[in-house]
Amino acid sequence: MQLAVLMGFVLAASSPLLNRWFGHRASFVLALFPALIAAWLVSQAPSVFSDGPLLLEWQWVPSLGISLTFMLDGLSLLFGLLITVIGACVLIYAGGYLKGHVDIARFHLALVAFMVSMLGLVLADGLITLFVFWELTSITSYLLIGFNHSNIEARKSARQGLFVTVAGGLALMAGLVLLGVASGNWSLYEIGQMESDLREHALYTPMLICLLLGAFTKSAQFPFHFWLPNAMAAPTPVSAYLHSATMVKAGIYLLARLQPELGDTALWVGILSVVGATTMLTGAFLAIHHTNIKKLLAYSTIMALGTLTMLVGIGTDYAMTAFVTFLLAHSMYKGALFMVAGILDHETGTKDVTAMGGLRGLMPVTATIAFVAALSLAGVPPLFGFIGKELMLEAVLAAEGFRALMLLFAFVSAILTIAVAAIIALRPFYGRRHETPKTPHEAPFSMLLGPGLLAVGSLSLGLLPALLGGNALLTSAATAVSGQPLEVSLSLWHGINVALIMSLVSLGLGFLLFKHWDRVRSHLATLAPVMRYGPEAGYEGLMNYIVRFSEWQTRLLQNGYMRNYILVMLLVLIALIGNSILLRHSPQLALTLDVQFHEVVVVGTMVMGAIFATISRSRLGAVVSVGIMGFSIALIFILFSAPDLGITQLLVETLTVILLVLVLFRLPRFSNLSTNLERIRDGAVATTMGVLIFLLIMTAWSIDQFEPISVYMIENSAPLAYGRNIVNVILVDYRALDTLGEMFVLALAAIGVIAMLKLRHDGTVNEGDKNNTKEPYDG
Amino acid sequence: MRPEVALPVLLPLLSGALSLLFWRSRPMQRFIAVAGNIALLLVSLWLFVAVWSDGYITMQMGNWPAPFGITLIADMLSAVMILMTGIIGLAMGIYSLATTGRGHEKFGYYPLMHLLLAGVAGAFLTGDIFNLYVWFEVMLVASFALLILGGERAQMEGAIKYVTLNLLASVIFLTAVGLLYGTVGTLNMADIALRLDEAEHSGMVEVLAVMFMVSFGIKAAAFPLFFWLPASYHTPPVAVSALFAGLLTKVGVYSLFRVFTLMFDQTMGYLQDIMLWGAVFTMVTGVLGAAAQYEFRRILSFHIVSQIGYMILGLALYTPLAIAGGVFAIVHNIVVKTNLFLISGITHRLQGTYQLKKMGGLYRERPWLAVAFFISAFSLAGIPPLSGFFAKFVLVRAGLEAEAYVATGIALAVGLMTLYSMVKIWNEVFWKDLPENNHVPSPQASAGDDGRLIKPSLWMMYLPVVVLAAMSLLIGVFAEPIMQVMILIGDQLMNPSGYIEAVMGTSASAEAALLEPFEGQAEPISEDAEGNP
Amino acid sequence: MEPLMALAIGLLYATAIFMMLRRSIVKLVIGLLLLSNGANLLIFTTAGMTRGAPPLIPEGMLQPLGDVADPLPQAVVLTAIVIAFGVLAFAVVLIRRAYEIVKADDLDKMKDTDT
Amino acid sequence: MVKSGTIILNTAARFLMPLQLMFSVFLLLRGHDEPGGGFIAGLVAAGAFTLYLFAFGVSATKEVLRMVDPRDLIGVGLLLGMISVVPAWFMGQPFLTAQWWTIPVIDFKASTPLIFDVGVYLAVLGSVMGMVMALMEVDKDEP
Repeated sequence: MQLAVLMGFVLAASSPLLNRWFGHRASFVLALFPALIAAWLVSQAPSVFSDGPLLLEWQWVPSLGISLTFMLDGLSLLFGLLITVIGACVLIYAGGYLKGHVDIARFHLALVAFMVSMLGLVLADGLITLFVFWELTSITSYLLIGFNHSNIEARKSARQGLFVTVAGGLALMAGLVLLGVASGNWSLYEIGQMESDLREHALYTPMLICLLLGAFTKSAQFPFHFWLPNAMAAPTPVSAYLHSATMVKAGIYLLARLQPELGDTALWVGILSVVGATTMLTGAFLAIHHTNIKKLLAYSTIMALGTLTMLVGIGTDYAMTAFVTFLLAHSMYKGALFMVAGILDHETGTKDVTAMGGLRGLMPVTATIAFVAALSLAGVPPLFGFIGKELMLEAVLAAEGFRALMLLFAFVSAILTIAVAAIIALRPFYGRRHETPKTPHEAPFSMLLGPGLLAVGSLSLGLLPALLGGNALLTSAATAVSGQPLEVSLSLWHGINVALIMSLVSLGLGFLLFKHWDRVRSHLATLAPVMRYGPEAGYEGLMNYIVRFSEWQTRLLQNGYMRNYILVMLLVLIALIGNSILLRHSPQLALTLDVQFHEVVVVGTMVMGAIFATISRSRLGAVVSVGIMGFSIALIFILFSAPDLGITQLLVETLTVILLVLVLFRLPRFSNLSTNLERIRDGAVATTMGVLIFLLIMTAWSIDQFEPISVYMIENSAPLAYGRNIVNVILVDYRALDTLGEMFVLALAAIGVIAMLKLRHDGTVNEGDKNNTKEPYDG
Repeated sequence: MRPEVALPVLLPLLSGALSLLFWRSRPMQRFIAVAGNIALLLVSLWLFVAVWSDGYITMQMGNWPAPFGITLIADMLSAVMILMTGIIGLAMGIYSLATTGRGHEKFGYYPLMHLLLAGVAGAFLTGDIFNLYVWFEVMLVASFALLILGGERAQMEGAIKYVTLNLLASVIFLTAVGLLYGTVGTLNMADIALRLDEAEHSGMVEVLAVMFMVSFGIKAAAFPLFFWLPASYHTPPVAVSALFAGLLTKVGVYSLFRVFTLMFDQTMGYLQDIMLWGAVFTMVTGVLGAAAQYEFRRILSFHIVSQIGYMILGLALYTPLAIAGGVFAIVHNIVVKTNLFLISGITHRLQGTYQLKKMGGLYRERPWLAVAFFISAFSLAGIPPLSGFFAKFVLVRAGLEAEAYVATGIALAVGLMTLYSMVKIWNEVFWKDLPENNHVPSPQASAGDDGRLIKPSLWMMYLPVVVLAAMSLLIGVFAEPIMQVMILIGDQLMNPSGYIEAVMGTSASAEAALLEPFEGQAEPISEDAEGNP
Repeated sequence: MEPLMALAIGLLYATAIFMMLRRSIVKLVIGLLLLSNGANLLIFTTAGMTRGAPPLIPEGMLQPLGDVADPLPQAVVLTAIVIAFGVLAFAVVLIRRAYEIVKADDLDKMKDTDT
Repeated sequence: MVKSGTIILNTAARFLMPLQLMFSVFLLLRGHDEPGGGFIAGLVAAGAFTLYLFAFGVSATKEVLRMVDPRDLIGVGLLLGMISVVPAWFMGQPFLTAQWWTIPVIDFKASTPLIFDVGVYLAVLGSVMGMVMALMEVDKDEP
């Protein structure tokens, strides 16, 4: 199975080839892949139902506890089937939708890669593998949202979606690592088998918050919901697949997956219920603002995602049943509706529902599909959506915490949703015929196949819930979510109860809303100024703020003033050294002064040279002072038993002075550039550094704990190295490697100098190479 | 006698010397350049395999026992770093063939490159603190010369900062070495480690640790010592930028790892917090620095700083796993950052500018380049399953295990900001259509150097890019063997006794044997000396 | 002697740093020169200074006569002097070229690459 | 900067240069036993040529060097340094292990450290000359 998933990536990568070979039929060929996986999943279903989770072990990075093991239980089976079946539908649909598009190969590549990632995500057993696939879905969806990348909106939306989901992904990563650290286990299956209760772990709260952040961003929960409508910049097949059926449900999947181990605490129930309910209402409310059919659907998807989150939060057996049922129902009708929206867009050239009308006659099949799916969305019997909605309402009624709030929100959302469903199903197809940018006609078969199948599914599952093992599948899934055995048996008719009454009332009110939709919308438009302060504005503001802050920070730190750079570095050094030697420890001073007069004179000359070099106002004066200092140093070396050093210093100093004279000759006089305050500041820094150096030298000198290694060198210089000048023996034998490096340093400096001087003047210098007689460097 | 531990240093020195000798002949130089790089890669592979199978490999240069002579030693960390040097060296060698102008070739581009590699390799392999200084200088002076090659105004301005601030670091380093010798009387790092453990004046030990930290911190471009990097890295020819970005700062990081695990482990209690916050601020300031930029290489330069923060974070957490993560980050970053610079070079060649606003349309035009950039950029941002993800994951895990929650959280957030910049580049350069006002690039602008390009041999530029991108992907997919190497490194660094034994162990007895006969002789002489005057 | 030297070296470092913090490039380079001289002297001093006993072995002998100055710091300083010279030469020429381009001996006019 | 010096400088340079060069070789050869060695000798030799350079200018100095570009000196010097590293390898010893041979006729002790020191000498000479000559040349071009 892992191989199948990994092969999927290979298949994705080879889709350009397939497109070349099979032309526009490549979609069908690619669709075979999810179909095969779906078949495999179905074949495994009986054993999963009877024997529990199926584990397919595969190692990846065992030293980090990362395995590529797959776990197939009811939940992943349900999700897996959704991904593959809808995936196959969408691939075929996309083949029609994007027929002849130049980038169709890239589209296939990204879509198949996404599908495989999503499959990996729901099948993964390892915490980190789950995360890997999670991020892969973010990345592939980025590519898919930005598919029309010439369009700036598409680019922006893609980036926004990526940031929100990846930001959540990072929180998720932290959460998963915390989970792994807290449980000592990196496998979901084994964490499920653990004795100890993670809910009592000290890290429970941070872990949970991180995980929830990940799930909420991915599943577009309030206040992170804004990216989803923007993601509608993607081609419609992408919206149908990612933004209704699969990717946005990844967060929901994660919540369901973790609910047995982490759920059922006050924190969990509280956050999930409130956030879920709020999202539900927000989505439903915002949906009726829009006339863009895709945005309408996107907001209604947000509403559904909120519902699902809320159900996981409630956490009762009833809620679990409702959860799996609603999930399945929503995926089917929303997928179908998106594809219908795509057909309308494709055939009419507009996405605005108010610009369409009377299309029923021209597109009968589409109209039927839309009608069936919308009825399911509205929760009208005998469609599957009705069962889902009934169960949801009943679960809310039976909830323990926040019942009133959730009930209110659910009821209002139901009304709004019904209005939305009516808008989609009725508005384009009935009423007066509008002129549209393109002349519409019925969509090709490839585009009708997918939505048709899904609509039929909604209908047949509603009429015969037990069909095709639906009960068994949902039982198994609900069991996985709740963590204990659960029996799901669905039926259309639950008797007359509160839920049914609520449904009926909402149906009526919803239809009323639909009738007056245009007027309601104009009223809502007056709210527009308020709506500007949504979370999206927060996101934009944050992004702008970061850029402004970064500009400010760069101006502050990377300000271009060299002296500031040096000053900062020195201050760091001074602070650290001072703290160590003066505050944390103390220097060691042994002030025994044993000097002779001529030595004092030499040292004094050296110091005077240095000081004059500092205060001299003329360049020549500075150079001469430096020279005096250098020669005094040479004298010190000679006085204190270092003849080689003395000679070297003397020669080097001579050359240095020559160099300085040669170069400084061309430069202007020193001018007084700094203010007095700066001088005082710099003087203070310099003095502090000087004092510290003094203390350090005294301390290092007075430490006499170890015998220096040079004792060995002195002893062996003549016997073993055949040399009597020990310094030279060290240079060419003991530490010849240093000298080797040093030669190269000098040579490198010479090359650098020659290149620096001549590269620009090349051609004017007699180099024997006449090819380079022009001056390419002046500019 | 294990030549493989010295050859990674000696071979580039030799090819550098040879190519200096043949400075008149361009074909010869180009030949030596590539041949030398291939040889270096082979030797580094040899060393890696040898260290993997045999453990520490040492060589006492000149056959003088440690701690008297200079020791070259390769542990796993050195071997990995050398391997990376070999890989990057060859990549750069091939890339340079296509991008280096005649003037540059004539004035020592190839020898400079080889000697830079030699300096880097020397720094990775030496076991002697002053020798480390020497290799640092080799590397630095080579980089100075490479930086100014071409002599444009921006290069000069960048170079002045680069040179001065790096020299300041060198002087701090040298001062520390001097004080260190005055304190413990030895230069061999393993010996220093032994003696520092016994040192009575712990204040001095701490001061030394601090000085090394600041000095290497400057070289590694850590906060708040990084100023030289964003000021200069975007100015030289792009191949040079790439080489610098890939290897140079990492030498500073390597030295931090080496010195603080081997010599100054006893000061870590106090310095850990400082380092941790340094790492955090490095990450944040670097990544924020990039957010406001719209110049390709400048963005990348700031990201170097930010990534350095990750590496130092690994050291600051100071657990075996964290060290492993830090080294993983180094390896990953070498591959990816070099590659991003190389890609910026190709885009520059194609569109004649580094300004993102003026570029565009490459996704459609150059899909393979887009793929390579995509992999590298998203790897840098730590997106799985690319190399950067594992580096980040290991660090995050180590950070959470060490209960450094704030630092870990910031590290994660920095990953997001990295993504911000990378997506910015992707959107502007690859997705956006080419702006109307961009004219077709002139070859004059394309190499940034002397305008007399050899035929635009794009494949020579593509080859390293594709290989490095594939490496980033493969490091991620086959993370297990690499992780084992990293874990071994973590173990080795956190238990320096193996290193010390490898250097001192066998030769400690040899030292005794060698010293013995002379002690007999030396004593009467010294008595004589005392009696005489 | 060492305390006196320590004082002198401290002064050398102080003057060097003061010079490096100026805006003139020339002063900056002179500062670097002072600093590297200071570092060399520091190495030489911390290891201890000895009068009149260079680390040489008289002809025909295997050991020096009596205690000699520690040769290792000398070798190290010698290496450091030469390296410093190379680097300084480079830096000096660099400021010359930079001056040709910028036409001013003022570091504040060289911040185009940063901002 | 300096095109040609005074008569005294010219004369001094003409006579001093051979002496200085000889002295530098002397310093080089005795360096292993007495103060001296490759660095010092190389610097002295470079001083000699620099003096000549100041006295007679770049082109005259180039003639004295007889088409030997300083860069050649650097290359040869570095190569000699590298060559001295290798012989030990053939003896199965670590790189840079000193090897001593006595040349029979003149009873001269040749060794890898000596080769190394000669390498240092040439590299130092070449480097310093390269820098100074480049500077002077450029100065000459830009009066």
